[in-house]
Amino acid sequence: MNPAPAYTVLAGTLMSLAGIHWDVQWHVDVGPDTFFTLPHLMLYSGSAIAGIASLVMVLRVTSAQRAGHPADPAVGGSPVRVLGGRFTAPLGYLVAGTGAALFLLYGLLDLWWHSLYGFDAVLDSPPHVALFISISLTMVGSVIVFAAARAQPWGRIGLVAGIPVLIMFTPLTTNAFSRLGLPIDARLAGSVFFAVCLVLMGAITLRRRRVALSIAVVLGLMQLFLWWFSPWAARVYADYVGLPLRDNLVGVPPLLPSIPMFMLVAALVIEGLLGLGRRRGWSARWLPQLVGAAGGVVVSLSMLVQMSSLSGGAGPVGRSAASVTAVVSDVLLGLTLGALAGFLAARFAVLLHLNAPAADQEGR
Amino acid sequence: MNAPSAARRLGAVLAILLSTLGLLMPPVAEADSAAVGDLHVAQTLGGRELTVILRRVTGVPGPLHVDVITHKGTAAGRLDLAVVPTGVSTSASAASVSGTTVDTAAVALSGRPGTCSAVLDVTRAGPWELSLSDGNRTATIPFIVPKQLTSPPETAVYLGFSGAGVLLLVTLLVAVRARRGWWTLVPGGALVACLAVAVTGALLSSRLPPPPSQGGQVDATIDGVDDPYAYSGQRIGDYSRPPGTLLLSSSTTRAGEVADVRLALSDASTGLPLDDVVVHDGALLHLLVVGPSGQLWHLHPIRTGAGVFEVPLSLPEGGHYAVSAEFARRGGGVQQLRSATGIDAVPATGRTTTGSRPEVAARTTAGDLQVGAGARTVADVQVRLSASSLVAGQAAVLSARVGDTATLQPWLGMLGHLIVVGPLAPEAAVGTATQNAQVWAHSHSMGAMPDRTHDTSGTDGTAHAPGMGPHSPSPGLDPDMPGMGGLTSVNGDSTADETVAAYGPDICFVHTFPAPGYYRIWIQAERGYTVLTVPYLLHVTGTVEKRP
Amino acid sequence: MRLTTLLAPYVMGAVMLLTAAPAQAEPEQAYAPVEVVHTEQVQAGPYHLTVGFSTWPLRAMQSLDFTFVPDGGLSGKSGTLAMTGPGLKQGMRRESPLSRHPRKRDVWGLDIQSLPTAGQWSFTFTVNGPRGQGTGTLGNVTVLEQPGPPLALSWTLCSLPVLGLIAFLAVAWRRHRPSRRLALIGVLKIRTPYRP
Amino acid sequence: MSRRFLVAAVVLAATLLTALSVHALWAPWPGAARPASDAPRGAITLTGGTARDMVILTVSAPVTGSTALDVRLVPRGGTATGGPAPVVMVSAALPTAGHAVPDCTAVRAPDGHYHVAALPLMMPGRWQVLVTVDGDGHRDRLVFPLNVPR
Repeated sequence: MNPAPAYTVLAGTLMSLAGIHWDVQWHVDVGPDTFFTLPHLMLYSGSAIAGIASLVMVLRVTSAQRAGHPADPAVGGSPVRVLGGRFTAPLGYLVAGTGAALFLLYGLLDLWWHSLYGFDAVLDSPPHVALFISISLTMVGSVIVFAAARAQPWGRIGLVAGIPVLIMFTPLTTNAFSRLGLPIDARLAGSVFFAVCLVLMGAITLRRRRVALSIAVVLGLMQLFLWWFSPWAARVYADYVGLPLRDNLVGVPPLLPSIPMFMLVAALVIEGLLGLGRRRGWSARWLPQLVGAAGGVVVSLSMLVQMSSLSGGAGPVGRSAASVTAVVSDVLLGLTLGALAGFLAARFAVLLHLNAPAADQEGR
Repeated sequence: MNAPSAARRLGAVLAILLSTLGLLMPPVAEADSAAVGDLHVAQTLGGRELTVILRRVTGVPGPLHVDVITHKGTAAGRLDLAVVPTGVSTSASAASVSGTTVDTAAVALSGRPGTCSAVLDVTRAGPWELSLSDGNRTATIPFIVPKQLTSPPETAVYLGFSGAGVLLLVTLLVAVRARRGWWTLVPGGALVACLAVAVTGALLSSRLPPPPSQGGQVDATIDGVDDPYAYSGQRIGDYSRPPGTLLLSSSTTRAGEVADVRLALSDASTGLPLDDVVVHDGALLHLLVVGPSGQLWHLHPIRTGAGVFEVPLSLPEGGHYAVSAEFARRGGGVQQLRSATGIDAVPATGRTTTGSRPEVAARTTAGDLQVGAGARTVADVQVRLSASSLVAGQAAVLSARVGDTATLQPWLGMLGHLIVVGPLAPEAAVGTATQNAQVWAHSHSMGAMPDRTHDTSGTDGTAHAPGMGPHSPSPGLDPDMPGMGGLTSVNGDSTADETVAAYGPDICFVHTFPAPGYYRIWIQAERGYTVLTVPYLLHVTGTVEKRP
Repeated sequence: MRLTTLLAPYVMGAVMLLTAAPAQAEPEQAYAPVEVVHTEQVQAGPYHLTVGFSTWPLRAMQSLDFTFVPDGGLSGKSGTLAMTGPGLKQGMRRESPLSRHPRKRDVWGLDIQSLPTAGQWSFTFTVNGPRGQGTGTLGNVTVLEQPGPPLALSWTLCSLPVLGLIAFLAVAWRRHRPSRRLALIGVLKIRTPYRP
Repeated sequence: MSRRFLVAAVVLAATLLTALSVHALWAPWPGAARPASDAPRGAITLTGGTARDMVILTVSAPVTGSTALDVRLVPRGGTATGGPAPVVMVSAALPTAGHAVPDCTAVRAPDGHYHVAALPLMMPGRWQVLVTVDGDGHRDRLVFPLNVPR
């Protein structure tokens, strides 16, 4: 089985991820925008690459099936019939391709939106949110593709790399909910929920030790890279275009503070509890919720430290974060959202398994 | 998967796609239509010289934002604004409120020069009138509330492409489901036809002439503004109308007293009231009056009735005053009408009353002028004029530097105005000489000459205001661009209004004097919310001998 | 063979995308200059400021360039800008230091910024400089209603992908009932180590 | 048979679409406005208004030649005030050509109607029908733009 298409999709999502961080940094540090900037190009070509790779796979599976070869669910998941059965698409590639197609469609809507309202860098405008969801769909598709190939080393490696991409991307989407005026911080809640859910889902799907830790390490590496890349790229591009940087810059990449930096700690807790539960034979009905709640509390509290150290600048606990109510509410938020995340993570893992059963590929 | 469920699914996909298209299309079409820009109208309302700006209306029903700009010396007070729809329609319901006041607003003038704003609600597209009242006088300004439109070719493009998209899916469905392959040709053919329609529309849309402008070229109606394509009528190339006739209410007045001058415009063909004046150069009507000792008034009488304009005028001294009016009729073309009579002011008996003289922005006394360009100081602002090639029949370049800083304000949409009368005897009473002068010209300046070869020397050109103007160097921009930025409208965007004190200080006029002799000229520019009027007397020599 | 012919247009499209887009991204004066079409005056203590707008009147959500020009230039001066508007909660103000406009470095400003809500906005300037501190407010700046389709329609249209994602998950959930199969496929059993 | 049928269907669909697009591209001829129910066939009814009255003008034959006109005044306040009935004058002008027609005093009829038997519109173009309402110390002048085709 050739890992190239799956990795092409992954590369596309990585490009989109780096592109969006670069773009947001550009808006904050430099400012003026047209539709045709390099960050936009990176963002769009990332989606185009993922979309084209997915399309190629759909067509290949279709033509293979026409030629009489049965589709292999390990290639991108169970084949799904589309358009009256004319095309047969592996589920993962279908989702990734749909995401990429939606991205291009909503890109047009975004262009129109900017022609009407101008190029204010509002992250949570309707077309932007639709674009982020579309990119997330492509990332979900790549996770499905790699999960289907979990019997192969490249599938496992891809899953461990693909899940952090999705985690890195969630703050962009959850940011849109902050305008609703919810009693809780939507970005914090989203970070806690998605980080725990996706890490746990990866661990349960692969059923190996140290998967959660590996995902957390990759997540940390991506953060380190973007922490360096996005300001650097914005500066270099500004130099290239001949535009000055703005005054009064904070110096923190704008999207990174919302992504858990201490995920490794949470992953250790998750890994430990999961191992304990497995050894003791705890019920699968509630172990994921327990693990999730524990992980959620750790992430939630670590976010408290992270936010205050980044924004306050002084000490690990600054500003109002020191208050007891903040800590209590964060613990409660971590518990509930973590438990929910654990509940869903186990079930998503089941779905990923069912998507490419093939005797669970254990023997291969 | 069995056939019915596949068909159902396809149907669902189709429905989603259709609804998406339906949702997408109208806004796209809306964004394509060019909006109409702001309307700037100068009004001499009683003693106040105001600029009324009707900002473009982007949707109906919607807000009409009105800015009233006051000048130095404008008295504080209150203005009452009202909007009245005036159009006719074949639909009784659309025209049911025509002639009645739909919304009112009050504007408090602070007495400090600047902007006062009001927002009025306009309920539908079509011809409207804005009335301004200061309690004694009421000015009416006709304007058009436009509608966002899609031209028929654009509609064909959108419909064609949407149809093609839908038929693509239908073709696919038929190709998959139909037992006989040739059935596919039916939707396939329709798909090709749709594409042909769309491509034809796309190719045509830029070529087809736009319909005549409602209110600009033809009389506007509600129906016409709603759908100018349907009501475009016969396509004729020429919409122009006959010249007008200018009647002054009285040709004599008493010096030192405020008298309302009433101008009646009538059609030179039919003699009917000329009531189709459109806003041109920032006013409905520009009234120029030249007094016995070289005073110039450049006023903007208010419209008080069909073809009737009024302005209060206080003539300071006895003698003859020459009068001309500039305006544009619907259908195109600017006309300049010179009153055949002018106004004769009889000297005031006994005392000279100056107490109740209205403040007038654009007035000056010339006194005795030296011949030629040079420096003058008007209202504490030094103006330096240099003139080159003052030869009849050759383009003369008049460069003026008004003050030292780039703080000129656009007045009537221009940076500078030049009024020229002549040839005349330099020592004659100016009013009478102007009345009989062959040339009465009016030209505009949009800034300095790009090459700056005609700059006045001996002044420090570095003293620009801190960065307000288009002159300030911006990274990556050409700093030598002449100061046109913001003065010309692109796609109906707003142009700079009088609050933007960022232009100049150099303004340049190019004018060809047709005959040799002495000319009186006045240069007008706005600075510090004051319109400066600077008189000069120039001597234009005869054509240079070709062979010495 | 057939696959190649099928793929050819897509590959060509991709190549075109990748070659055409950098050409458009060339920095050939893609950024419009700041053109002020309207100004208002503010007196902040001893300092006089001219506030310039690149569009007028203002409309909600429509972005524009603002310039804030103190008489006598920026040297030796600093300050903050606080904006209050109908959308912001009571007592909550968007306060930020006055920064130079990126495309007009000799004045303060905000580039391509929009005001989110319609209504009356005010801008409060606090300027520190050689003549001490001064505060002034430009009040009653009317922001008209947002142009374009109603926001609810835009959000509905743009939430279709997320609804699709949820629907996709719901269908998968209904079809496979993962809760019933947790134990069945032994999710929590650790697999024998792949490489011990 | 089937092939012929198919060809016919495709040709028909293409023709229909072409016709539709031609219709969309070439704007419908003006003057095709819906006539009011009580107006003669081919007549055009235009509604305008002043602060005092709603003025409804019906042009019987909006083509070149003489046409009868009907002006109806609907007072804004509901019923007319007790004073004498207003005097309605009708005239017309073709501004681009500089033509005018003689003033006609409209003959009063019940229910606020006023009639003009014949108003000569001698050439095609964008005419202005001028209606002057004199009454109660006020004089209102209303312009009804009217396109007169050949």
